[in-house]
Amino acid sequence: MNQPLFISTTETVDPVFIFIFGASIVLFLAIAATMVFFVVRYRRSRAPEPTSAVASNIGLEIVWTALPTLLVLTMFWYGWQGYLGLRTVPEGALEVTATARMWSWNFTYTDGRNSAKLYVPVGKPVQVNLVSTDVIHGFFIPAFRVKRDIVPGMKNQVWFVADRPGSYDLFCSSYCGTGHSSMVTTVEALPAKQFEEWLEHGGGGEEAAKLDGRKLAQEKGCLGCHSLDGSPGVGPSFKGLMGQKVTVVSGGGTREIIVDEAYLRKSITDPHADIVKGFQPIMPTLSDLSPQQVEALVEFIEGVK
Amino acid sequence: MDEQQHTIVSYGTLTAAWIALLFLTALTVGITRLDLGGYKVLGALTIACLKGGVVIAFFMQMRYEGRLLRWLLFVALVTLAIFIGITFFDVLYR
Amino acid sequence: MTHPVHKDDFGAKLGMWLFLFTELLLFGGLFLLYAAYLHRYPREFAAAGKELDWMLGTANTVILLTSSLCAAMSVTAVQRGDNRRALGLLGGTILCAAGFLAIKYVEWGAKFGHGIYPGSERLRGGAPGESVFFSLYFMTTGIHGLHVLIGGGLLAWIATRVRAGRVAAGNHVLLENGALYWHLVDLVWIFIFPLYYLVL
Amino acid sequence: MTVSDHPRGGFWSDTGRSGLGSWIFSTDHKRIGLLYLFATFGFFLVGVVLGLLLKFELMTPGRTIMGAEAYNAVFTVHGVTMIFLFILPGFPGAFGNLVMPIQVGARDVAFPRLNLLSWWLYMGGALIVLTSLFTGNGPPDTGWTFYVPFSARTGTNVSLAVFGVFIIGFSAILTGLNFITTIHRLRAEGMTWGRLTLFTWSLYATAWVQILATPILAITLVLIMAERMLGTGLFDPGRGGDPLMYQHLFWIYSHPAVYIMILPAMGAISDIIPVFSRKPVFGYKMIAFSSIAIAAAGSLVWGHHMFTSGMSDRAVLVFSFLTFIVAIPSAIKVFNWVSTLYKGSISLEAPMLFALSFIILFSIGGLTGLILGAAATDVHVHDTQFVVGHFHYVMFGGTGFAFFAAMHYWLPKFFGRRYREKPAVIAWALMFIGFNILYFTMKVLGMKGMPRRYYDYLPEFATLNLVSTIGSWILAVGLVIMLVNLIRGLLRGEPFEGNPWGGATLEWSIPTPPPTENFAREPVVTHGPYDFTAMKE
Ligand code: HEA
Ligand code: HEA
Ligand code: HEC
Ligand code: CUA
Ligand SMILES: [Cu+2]
Repeated sequence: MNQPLFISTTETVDPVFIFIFGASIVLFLAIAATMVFFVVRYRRSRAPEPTSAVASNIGLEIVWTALPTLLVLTMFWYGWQGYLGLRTVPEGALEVTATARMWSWNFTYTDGRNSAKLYVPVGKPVQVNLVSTDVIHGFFIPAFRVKRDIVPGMKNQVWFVADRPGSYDLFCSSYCGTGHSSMVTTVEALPAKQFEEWLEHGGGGEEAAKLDGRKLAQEKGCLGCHSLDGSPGVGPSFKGLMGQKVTVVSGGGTREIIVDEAYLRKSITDPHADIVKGFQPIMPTLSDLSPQQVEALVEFIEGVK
Repeated sequence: MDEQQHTIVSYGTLTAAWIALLFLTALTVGITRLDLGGYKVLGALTIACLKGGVVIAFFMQMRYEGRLLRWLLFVALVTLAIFIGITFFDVLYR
Repeated sequence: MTHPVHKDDFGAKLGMWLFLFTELLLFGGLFLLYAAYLHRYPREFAAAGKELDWMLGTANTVILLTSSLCAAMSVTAVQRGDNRRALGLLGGTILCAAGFLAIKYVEWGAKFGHGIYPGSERLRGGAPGESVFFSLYFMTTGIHGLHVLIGGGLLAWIATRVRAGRVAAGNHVLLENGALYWHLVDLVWIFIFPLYYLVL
Repeated sequence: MTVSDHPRGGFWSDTGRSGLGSWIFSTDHKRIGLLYLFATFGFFLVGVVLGLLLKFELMTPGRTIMGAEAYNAVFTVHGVTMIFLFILPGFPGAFGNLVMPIQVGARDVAFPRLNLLSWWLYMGGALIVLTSLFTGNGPPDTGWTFYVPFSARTGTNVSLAVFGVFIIGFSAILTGLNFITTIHRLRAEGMTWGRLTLFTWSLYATAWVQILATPILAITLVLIMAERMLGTGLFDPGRGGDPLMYQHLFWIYSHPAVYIMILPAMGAISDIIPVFSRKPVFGYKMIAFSSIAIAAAGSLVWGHHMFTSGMSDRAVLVFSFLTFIVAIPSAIKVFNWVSTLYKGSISLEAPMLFALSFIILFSIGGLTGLILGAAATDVHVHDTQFVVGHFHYVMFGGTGFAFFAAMHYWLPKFFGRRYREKPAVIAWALMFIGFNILYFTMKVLGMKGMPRRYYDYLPEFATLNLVSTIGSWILAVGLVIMLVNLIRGLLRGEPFEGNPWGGATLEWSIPTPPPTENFAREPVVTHGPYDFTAMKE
């Protein structure tokens, strides 16, 4: 195989860190040491009167203006070069689309496959196209030193390459509301072979042919707001929802209803029709849900006892 | 201290400035009725700056002020220009 | 308290100018947005700009220029000790301010009548740049209109002082500062006018 | 309190009036300065308690004491309080008002009534901000940056909070124009520009930033309110708006604002260090000039907050470059301060300890700023705890510690009583240690990838967060000791007269506490601010 020439993002950024940290530590220690030395040497008990009244020294001033200037310009240039490395996507990168919504991730691969975790092959650069359906989110993988905001209406992208198989944290870095800190998932780097397999068979039956409501709820982000264990979240918990009596606000008035299938269906397809009392009308309308998927979700919610 | 003298700007000077302003207004309206493409913005803004200059110099009496105020005004305008200018490094090249 | 009457006309004027700088930058923020969005939506801006009535805009420009002339002349009048004329001129300025606002009212009314106002159905449905243009238009002229209102009120208050003789030759920095504020309102309009009514 | 047997006279008593009215309607710059001091410091305590709550929540992963919604509200209110209610108005409002007019040899600021209006506007705005916490749909939860589109759509009480901040902006503008006019017009005879104190120079630079940057904040906030209440859609991507334009406008103000925070602090440090070294400050001109340079260059770098936002790469290049340029005048200042110590006669009293630790903490904060300024490294640490560490070092370690230094240095002058030295030193030591434990760990956490504004975190971050939380408690103990000592000292401490530190600037030449109009007759200045030999003769 003809390997494209590229350096991984981690290898691009780390030397810049080392350089700036190194220079900073040296400078800092020098300043702190000089300061402490002066304080000790010229403390009043030892030096009751000042022994010099020099108030300036042009030579010194020039030196300590010029040297930092050179130093910071080097830092700037080095940092900029590294940034260019992060921005230049190697040719032949695998494209994945990351869709962020409050407060969940969904990754779409070229063949239309979806997943809630980001699966990537080891050793092959991946370009992630970033799409937001609501507010600004941030795509952040510390292990690969990459981050990019996901701004609605903008086409942002990042690239990275995993050089070892493993599971790496993926965070939402840009504050996006209540569930911000739960917008966490992982990058699963699989050896190339295994990745191909996953793409074809959904990673060995993990993705069943039949629509799995729970998995769907996970993928579509329902579980970002609705818990399964009765604990309160941004939205009402799914636990024991079916058959419950709830108070909803619709069109200004409140009324009580018993949750049934029709109500669940309506809540999912038209979330703003009835707002459960005590909650904000923030549930997104997921227009990309197929009728089958809605049914699967309803069935799943019914089953959460 | 300094700059305490008060200049009296004559009615004539003010009226002349006003006539110049009306003339420039007519000019802007005139040229923007023509089809000049992108130069329209440039032309209209140039005239607007001229008009602004007249207002500042005569109505606001900057012509008769000392150096300090002129400098400060210059600083303020440059600041605004820079704010807009640097933002365009993003707007133009995105 | 017993502050000795410490009079520093130049200091007062300096303070006023500094305040005017802040006003300049306040509108500067709006012009910044205008510039950026004009660059992005030249065509939509052009189309939307055509819906503004340039004749009303021109009329308002002339009115404001005239009001500024009156304000500037009233300073001259006071300096020459002619407080009565100064009062008349200030009256002229305030009258112009009222006329300006009346025309603005008509203009805005017409826009509202066509279903054009921030967040209106029509703008929500229209081209993206259109909504941006009109929102900017309403914000800019709205804030400017507020300044006209404040400036008019300020000058009216100063007029009462002129009338009471508290502002007179040699002691007229208050009037000068009021006039400066008014000229700033004019200055801002000088830029609003071509950008919104004419350029496109 | 036994004030009667107390020699405190001066502006405390010679106004003729008494009671609350004599304070909140006073146009005396010293009274207004103290009003600012009490108000800003009060809000600082509110913010500090909120900060403590944040750290408490982060002590363990998952929910510790509050849920996500509460946490988001708390860090927003913490940020807004600290920035808009404490640190921005704090230094100019309190110490600028207290000492600057005396330092230039004036009886008061140029527009005393406007000065009072500033304080009222500030209090009004602050009360509106506080009201927003208890009304509507609960406290704002947007972060102090109010980023759209989130801030345009969240149901919480953002509009009111934003309105309060808008009012506070006016107060800052009025203070700024007042100070500039004062410095230009009211300098005493002989007080040339070259004899101004460095604190005055720094306030001059600050005032320019206040005047030229604050209006941009004002318009930005108006636009947010319009976005929420009128549906203007100027930043709504669905209708052609661009969220990044909001970020530009916000940072055009808010980056220069960080120099509003640090410049007066640097000025105070430049005044304190020479006094406690008995030596003229090293490189007066360079320090004065670098204040202006920081203000000027600092106005051009706002885009470094947007490196990952999707702004054009060319803009990243420009903003990163300019950001490094600002570091140079800061470096000059640090080198000059340290050189001032050389061959001096250094006395380590409380103000000096705070001043020296300012240099250390500000350097750490500033040097981590370089990591943020370099485009490649910022990508990794942006929006992580590293940034949180950076700005607490510069804001709390920098401005905060300088504020404490100024309190120990100047307040005895105005209260006419002294605090006790030993508890002050103990408090300083505890705070210095606690501070570093608290915030250094945050930087490490950020390097490891823990994002900011996270109320919950992965188990791998648990140990460091626990350490950091413990640091916050040490800091808290130090702070409480410092406060108790200061308050006790200033109210009932030993009275004193004269010039305890041997300062050569004008404020030390007038009676303690200063009389209402400062100078019995207008002073004639014959020597520079740090000319200690001239003073002795
Ligand atoms: C008092 C406030 C203050 C000050 C003074 C500074 C000073 C600096 N700041 Fe900071 N900053 C903030 C407050 C402040 N900052 C805040 C509040 C935020 C976050 C806002 C938010 O998102 O909520 C922030 C965020 C922030 C970012 C964005 C980070 C991100 O979100 O990704 C950046 C990026 O460039 C940055 C850079 C700098 C730099 C280069 C300086 C420089 O001015 C520092 C200069 C100082 C030194 C360099 C050290 C002293 C010098 C020496 C020890 C000598 C040796 C030095 C050399 C040879 C260079 N800051
Ligand atoms: C001047 C500014 C300033 C100061 C001094 C502080 C001080 C502190 N801040 Fe600050 N902080 C900000 C400005 C400041 N902060 C800003 C701008 C943000 C960003 C907000 C945002 O993201 O939008 C922020 C965010 C922020 C976060 C990040 C939230 C997140 O991203 O998840 C955290 C987390 O730990 C934190 C903690 C603290 C702590 C522990 C203190 C400590 O220093 C507090 C020390 C004090 C104590 C430990 C208490 C001791 C005192 C008492 C107990 C007093 C007793 C009471 C009375 C007498 C009434 N702050
Ligand atoms: C942004 C958060 C959010 C997401 C994502 C979300 N919801 Fe909701 N949901 C809410 C909130 C808030 C409510 C209560 C207010 C309302 O009724 O609209 C709610 C209400 C509901 C209800 C009615 C519950 C009751 O007690 O009556 C159902 C059913 C529901 N959601 C299903 C779903 C499904 C299925 C998904 C995923 C496809 C989903 N939600 C995604 C926030 C969310
Ligand atoms: Cu999504 Cu934070
Ligand atoms: Cu910044």
